[in-house]
Amino acid sequence: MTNLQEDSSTKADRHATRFVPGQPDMWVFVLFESLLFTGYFSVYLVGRIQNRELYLQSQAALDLRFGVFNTIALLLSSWAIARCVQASREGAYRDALRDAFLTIGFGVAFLVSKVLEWGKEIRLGNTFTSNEFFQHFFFLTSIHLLHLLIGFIVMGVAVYQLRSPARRSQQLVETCATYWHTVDFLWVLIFALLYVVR
Amino acid sequence: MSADQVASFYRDETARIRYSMILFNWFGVGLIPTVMLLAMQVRRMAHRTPIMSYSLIACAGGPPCLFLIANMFWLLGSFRPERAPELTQLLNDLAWITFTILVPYLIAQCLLLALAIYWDRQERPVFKMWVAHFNLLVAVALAPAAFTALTFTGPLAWDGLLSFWVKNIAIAAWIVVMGGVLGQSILRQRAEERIAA
Amino acid sequence: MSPLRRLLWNFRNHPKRELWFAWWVMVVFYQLYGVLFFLVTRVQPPPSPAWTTPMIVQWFDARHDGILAGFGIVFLISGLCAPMNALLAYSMRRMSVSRIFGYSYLVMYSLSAIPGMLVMAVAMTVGAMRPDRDPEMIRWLYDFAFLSFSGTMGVFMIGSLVWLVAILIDKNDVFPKWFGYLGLCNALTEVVVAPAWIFQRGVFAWNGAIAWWINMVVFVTYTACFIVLLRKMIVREDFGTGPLPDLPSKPERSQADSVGAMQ
Amino acid sequence: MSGTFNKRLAIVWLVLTAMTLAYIWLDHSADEDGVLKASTVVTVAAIVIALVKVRIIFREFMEVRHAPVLLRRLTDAWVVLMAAFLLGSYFIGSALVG
Repeated sequence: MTNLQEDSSTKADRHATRFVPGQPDMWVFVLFESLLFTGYFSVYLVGRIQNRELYLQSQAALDLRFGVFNTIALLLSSWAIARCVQASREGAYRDALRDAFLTIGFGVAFLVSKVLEWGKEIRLGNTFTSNEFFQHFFFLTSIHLLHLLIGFIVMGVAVYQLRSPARRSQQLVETCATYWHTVDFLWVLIFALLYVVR
Repeated sequence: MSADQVASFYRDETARIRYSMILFNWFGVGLIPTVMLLAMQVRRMAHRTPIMSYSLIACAGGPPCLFLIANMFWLLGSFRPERAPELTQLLNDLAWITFTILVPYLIAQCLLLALAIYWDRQERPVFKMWVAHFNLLVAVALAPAAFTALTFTGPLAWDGLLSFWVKNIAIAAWIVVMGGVLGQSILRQRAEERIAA
Repeated sequence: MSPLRRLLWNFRNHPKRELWFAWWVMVVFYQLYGVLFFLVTRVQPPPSPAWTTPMIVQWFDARHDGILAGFGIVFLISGLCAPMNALLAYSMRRMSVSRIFGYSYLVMYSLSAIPGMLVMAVAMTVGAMRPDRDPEMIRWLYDFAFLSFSGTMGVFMIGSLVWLVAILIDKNDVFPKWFGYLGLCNALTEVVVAPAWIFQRGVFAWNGAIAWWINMVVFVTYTACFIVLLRKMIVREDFGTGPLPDLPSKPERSQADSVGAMQ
Repeated sequence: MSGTFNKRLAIVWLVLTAMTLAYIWLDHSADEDGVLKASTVVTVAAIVIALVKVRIIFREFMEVRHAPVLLRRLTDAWVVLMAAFLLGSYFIGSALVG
């Protein structure tokens, strides 16, 4: 991370004009929503400490491979949408559109793998009502999946914008991208907390 | 009344409760078109925004909806009057309290209408001023009925002077008077439109 | 002019009297709502769904008078919802969007008071009314009250979705877009209360940290935001159909007020 | 211009993915001979890595690095705030449980 930061403070960069990506209004959502999820996470961590053994045993029933695959799928989609924003900023709308569809594709991969994972857990007998850990597991994953589904609508808006020359609004595309990245980084946190934390 | 008394009332008066409530079930919703007519008249008033007519529309749905719930509790109570008295009493309580909640909507309707009329300052107002005063009076008459649950005896109890007689007479008077006033103002509206046309 | 006479004069003649009336009704309603539910009836914050029947009966006994008197006042004032919803519907009418939004919102929210608080008020009143009732029935009324209050989400979820879509596609700039996005947060917290129907204890029960406390914080934030934003909307209102003008600066505004007063 | 941007984004993605894979190693190192064990080190490491990833996503993918100072400070403050909440609830909770 440090070397990336050093890169960012090169002179050329510092003189570039500063701008807020997308509607500044979307950032209110990003910050508020991450605060809300921080609340959910804190409740989860406190519950976890009070009943370590149960959480550890239940957590062992999760498959880390699903978690890693899902994280990488979402990181890929985030990467694609970031490229999409760059391409559309430079006027390469065909590339931008392709990247937008890639984003949706990786999102669908995440969705499918998530549903498969749920199916697997339910077959193992671990459901929403099984125990406290799985309450949190199903709650956090499904509320996140809801954000992802809304994300598909948001990506629909982005594609709609990119499709026609008359509509193209760089600001809206960036706003949609900001939303999608939010879905991504929330998952990064959920993944760490549900699968890795001991 | 004790649970047994309530239950025996439902047993003895089954038929009366059933038929009267079925009748109310048919016609309770009739209040909605009346309030809608009022809302449309309010729309013609000298206001700058449709807020007052929107408020009346917002008031229109609540009372019939609540009344139907209360109505169902009564009918359920009289459907199998031989059940445990405690259950009949519960249904009876639920019905009466739900019926009581109609009151705030009606009060709000009257107050909003009165306010709308006071604000309707034009050469030939849609409603005359006394209609506003009448609505205020009805609102005041209805207010005590909101506190029915506080006591089982005296004027506030649900069969008491204030909560039952004053309230229901006020509602009946409101329907009759407002029906007349509405009819008049609609006739006038049509006459005016004919002249304008 | 004395303040009272000025107030009366404004009440009769102010060009925005209907808007201000609805706005003040809204402020008063939410204040009373908080006071009645938290202080007079003391039914909020909610007790635990995991309690045993004797504890529930005792809970009702301790609140007997508060519940009966408090919900009496709730009954009396619940009509205040109407001008409040009318104002919200009016905000959508002022936008550049179809009338569908305003009217759907108006009808949805005019019925929302029933699951939102009136059913709870009925169940609580019936529960407190006869302390000698069969404890099992009191327990049923207790569940009925809290589940109807916490567990009815659809109206509020779809309602905030309607409002947020209207805000996002509006071109008249009636509300800032961030409030639309905040509406999405609020709609999502309405989803989160659904587990209250399933769990009798823990963070997802009707008194849980997630299903109640976090949601309450979001709801209060959302409500406070729209009260302030509606006030701004009324100040900016020009009774036209185009974009709402920006908030006038202080001296301009007092001038505009006195012009309004002259008319 | 486009080339450097895309290269940079690719590097960012690689770094993020590498950090994700590091979790697998972290997960394996946590258990001794297949016995599950609660571990403060793993917990704190997992949370810190996740927050570092969040910050990278903020700065690079979400382009906060080009944003006005206010937004840059705000997002940084947010990462700190989240860290404080998560680690705080973990440690305070642990202290209370004893």
